Amino acid sequence: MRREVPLFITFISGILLVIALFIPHKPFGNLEQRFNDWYIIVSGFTMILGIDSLLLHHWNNFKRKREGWIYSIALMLAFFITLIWGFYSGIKVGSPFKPNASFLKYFYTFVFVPLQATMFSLLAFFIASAAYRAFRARTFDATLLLTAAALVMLGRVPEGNRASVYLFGIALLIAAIVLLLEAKERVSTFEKLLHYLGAAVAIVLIYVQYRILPSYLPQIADWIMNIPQLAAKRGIFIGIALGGIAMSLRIILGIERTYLK
Amino acid sequence: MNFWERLGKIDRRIIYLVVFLGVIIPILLKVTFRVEPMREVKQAYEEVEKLPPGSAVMISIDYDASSMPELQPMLVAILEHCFKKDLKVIMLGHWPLGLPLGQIALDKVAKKYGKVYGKDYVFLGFRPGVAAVMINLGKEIRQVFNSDYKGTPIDSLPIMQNIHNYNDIGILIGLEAGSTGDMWVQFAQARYNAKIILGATAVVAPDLYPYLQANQIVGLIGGLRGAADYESLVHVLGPAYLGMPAQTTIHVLVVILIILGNLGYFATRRKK
Amino acid sequence: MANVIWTWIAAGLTLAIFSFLYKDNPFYKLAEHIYVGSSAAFWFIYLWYFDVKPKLVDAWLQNTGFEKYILIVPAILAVLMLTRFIPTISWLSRWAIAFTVGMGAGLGITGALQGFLVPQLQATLLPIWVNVSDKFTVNLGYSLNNFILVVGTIATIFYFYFSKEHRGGLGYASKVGITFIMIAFGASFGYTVMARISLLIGRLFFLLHDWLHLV
Amino acid sequence: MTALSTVLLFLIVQFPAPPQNVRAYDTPNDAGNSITVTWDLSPDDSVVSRYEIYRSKGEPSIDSAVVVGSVLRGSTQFEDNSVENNVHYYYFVRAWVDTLYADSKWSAAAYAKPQWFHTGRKSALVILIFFGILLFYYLQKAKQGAELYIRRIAGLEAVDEAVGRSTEMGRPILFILGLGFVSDIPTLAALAILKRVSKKAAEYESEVIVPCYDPVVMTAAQEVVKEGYMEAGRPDLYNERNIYYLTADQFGYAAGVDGIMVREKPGAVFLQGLFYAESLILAETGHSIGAIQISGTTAVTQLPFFIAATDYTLIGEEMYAASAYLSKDPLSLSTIKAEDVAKMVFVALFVLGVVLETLAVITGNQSFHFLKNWFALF
Repeated sequence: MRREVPLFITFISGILLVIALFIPHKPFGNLEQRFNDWYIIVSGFTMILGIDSLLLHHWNNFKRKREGWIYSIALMLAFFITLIWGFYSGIKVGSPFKPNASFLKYFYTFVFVPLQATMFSLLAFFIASAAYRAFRARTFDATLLLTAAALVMLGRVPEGNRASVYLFGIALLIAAIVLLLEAKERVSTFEKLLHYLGAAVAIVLIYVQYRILPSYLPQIADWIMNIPQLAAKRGIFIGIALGGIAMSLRIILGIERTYLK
Repeated sequence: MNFWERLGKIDRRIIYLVVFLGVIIPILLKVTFRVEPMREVKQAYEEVEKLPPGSAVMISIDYDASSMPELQPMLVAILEHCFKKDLKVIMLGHWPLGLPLGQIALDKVAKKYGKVYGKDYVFLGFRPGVAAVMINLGKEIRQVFNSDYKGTPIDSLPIMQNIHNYNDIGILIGLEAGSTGDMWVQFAQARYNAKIILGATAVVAPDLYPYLQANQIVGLIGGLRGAADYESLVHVLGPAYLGMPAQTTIHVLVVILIILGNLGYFATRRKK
Repeated sequence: MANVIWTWIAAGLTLAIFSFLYKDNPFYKLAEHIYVGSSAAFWFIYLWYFDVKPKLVDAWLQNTGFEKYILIVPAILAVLMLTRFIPTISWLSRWAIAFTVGMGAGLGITGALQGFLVPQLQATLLPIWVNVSDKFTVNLGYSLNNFILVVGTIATIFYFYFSKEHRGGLGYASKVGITFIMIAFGASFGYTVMARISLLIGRLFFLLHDWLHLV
Repeated sequence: MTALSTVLLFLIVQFPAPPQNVRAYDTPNDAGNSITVTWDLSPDDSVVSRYEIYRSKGEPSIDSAVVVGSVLRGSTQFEDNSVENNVHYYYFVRAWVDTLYADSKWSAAAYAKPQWFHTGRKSALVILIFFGILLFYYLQKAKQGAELYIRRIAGLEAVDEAVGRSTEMGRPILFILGLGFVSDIPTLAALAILKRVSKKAAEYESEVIVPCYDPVVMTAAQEVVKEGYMEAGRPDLYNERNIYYLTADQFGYAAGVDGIMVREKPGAVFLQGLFYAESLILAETGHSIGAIQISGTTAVTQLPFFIAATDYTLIGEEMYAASAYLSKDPLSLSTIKAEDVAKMVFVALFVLGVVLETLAVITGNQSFHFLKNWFALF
């Protein structure tokens, strides 16, 4: 019973939705919407479990005076103040989400939004540090990755095309020097030749980019986004779709039941 | 570790500092780029500019906090323009969580120009049912909003005295983060011939260009760049206009950091 | 006046979050705990007013007949979920989880078929010979673009071939695939930078303008 | 300006020409209660402001006609979703120019009815049936004991190593399930990885911390971790309080998890499931504390950040293969084989489709579009 009933429920709810895709007639036509509504109701109630878990965690921190228990008090206070404020506003003006509700006017605008927006804006710092650390020309593919990133980045901002000429010029010059230096250390003539060739290409590219980038950089950036980027994305999407169908079938058929044991 | 190798191991805090300064210095120094405003933004600006003083402008807040970086500067620039021109502002919105953002901007810019609530501007708030609200506004505003957001009957507000529907409104400006803009065109323009300007996030704007080409809207302000253009036209040094040089600075700095990192990487590799 | 105080609070919270960039510190800890606590309550209230109330309470009051009584099903599922509070019958909550998982699996299939597979397939069936307007002359640019698009998509699919070792022809194809994937990731990374910087500009402008009145 | 002068000119000269050829028919592939009306544009469409659609029930009578909708100029279609099933309706369309209008002729009678099969989804059904057959074929083969190979996936090979290393350092393991719900397939795939991680952790007597964004995911994660500890024979070590809910706010969750990272200093961080913009906030903080990080998601927009900031990344479908890969369960593996065969069929379809489309361009023969058209959704 404990194992079979859940498997059966999973099977039925999954298979019904698949059938509903092909049948517009009632009651299948709006089944997806109905199930979604049900899910929202269920998850709304489950929120009580979540809140219980969060508050208990911090209540224990406080009771056992674990490190940082003082912050646990702050968390619980913040929780209850917000909760009471919200429902008080709701009772007073009908809903806490009306513009004249003090909840929306003060709590949402001056506490919630700043916290959210600031946390979100940390990404500006992290995206820079991640780019610096990870974009190293270790392999051919890695070099393509960082070149594509730099081209698209500069292609999107005003004056980016003018700056790009210097930046790519310097980068290519460095590449040429590195290749020449490393050519000396290679033993096989073929590898040596390859390095010299690479350096020569880099120097030619300095001139080429000097002629092309100032006027065509935004178009180049667009092309990278619209052609190679799109191609890879499509391939990944198709894989995800097939993998998702297989995974879903495994679940519906009860082969995959990690979540139930 | 020599100098070259050290380039590959810059502490992340130094990078954070570089980013921080790269944004804050251009803003503080008020560096600006002379960028020709896009035509559709200029068009929007000129439509507002053409209105005689005392005309009413209706602004709709159809976004919330997640689209704030793009649309809030737009709203502030538009409000500055309206109050500078002594236009009356009627604000409402279709996204309940965005309304406080509209209200804050309205109150602040109004205060700057010494405008009086109820006489020079009014905040109507939100009513559920997007299409129904738009259609009924075309018949009689009082059918939808019999009172403002505080519950004051709008008949007692001098600003609303001769305003009954879209015919009494010079321009309707919608700030859009979703599909509400399409509905403004469909219900306010097509049915009642309301004159509409739309401001939208960079994601939404491309969907609205067809309306501009069909003359169903008289102006379009798209994305941060559009906001920057409007700010420059109104001569407001806002976050979008002042932010553009900061954008370029950071993008260039990130590329420089990548180059430095690679220098460090090659120096370390050669040592090995 | 009230707004000034509130602006100071907002600025204080903003700076407290930024301070995390240097290192973890009491200001960040306080802001973080306030954020977690208050947002947990915020979304609880939100869920009540925008989801549970309209979809269960209001729906129950407004509907009649089938549409009304069918709501007993989600209500029972919700109660089953809450059996986790009582250890002896907490296993009943798996019934409710089973429903959500089954629903997810069903949507996983329909979504993948309709939203991904068919449209993506259709969009990739492209001619690799495109004429210049209506003359029978190849438009090299467009033709090449279509060719790259098709080759890139196919090569990427090969990278995700699991049941064979990546050697020989398959190995070569999957290498081309990974090259495309890397270019895509680089481009997509670069594309996002601008949006992220504008978030920071928004925040710093708040501090400089609304709070400090420097700009 | 030209539009306005045209209108003015127009008003002096004549009324607009009416829309023509109005047709009404049951909206296909729906649950009934809907009739689609189409028409040809008025020849004066360029000055028309809007088209109004009128409906009359039972007989084409102007007296009983009601407006059921209006659309912008240039539109030639309207769906009337307010009709009863199996009742005859007649329609006409009115073109408005300023205050003048012109009416079309009445359409023929139409009535709405629900359909039992969605003909627009034929191609999806064929793909599904084909995939189902493949799956059953390979399931049967697996049951008969056929050997199934799966290629090395570096990110999954590293799972055990990461848990081991974290234990050696005497630090806990942090498993972040992202913003998905239990109804999201990536979250279920992530739970399968969580099970493996918790089993290994139990063997090494390590702690697993799982902060959650969604309470339903939290309950499922508790079940999964408990099961992992049981399988390792150490149910005594399981602590439900290590799997807790934080908040259902995207960045609140990120702030909370960041706090956990810098304070608990986990030796291994798993970022598995659905992620949005917060992905990089989490991954960079994880990197700054020196944890070994294994990420995986199907959110393609976030993959570049995981690739840049974490040690191993499961790209898209690799994540879905995880449960089969880790368990080496023959039934699961057989579904992977079915996926692969399906992929090859799609590649063949691509090649065929590209050849056909190219032929269509070169020969100018439109019938070569049949494959592409077959896949078109409507």
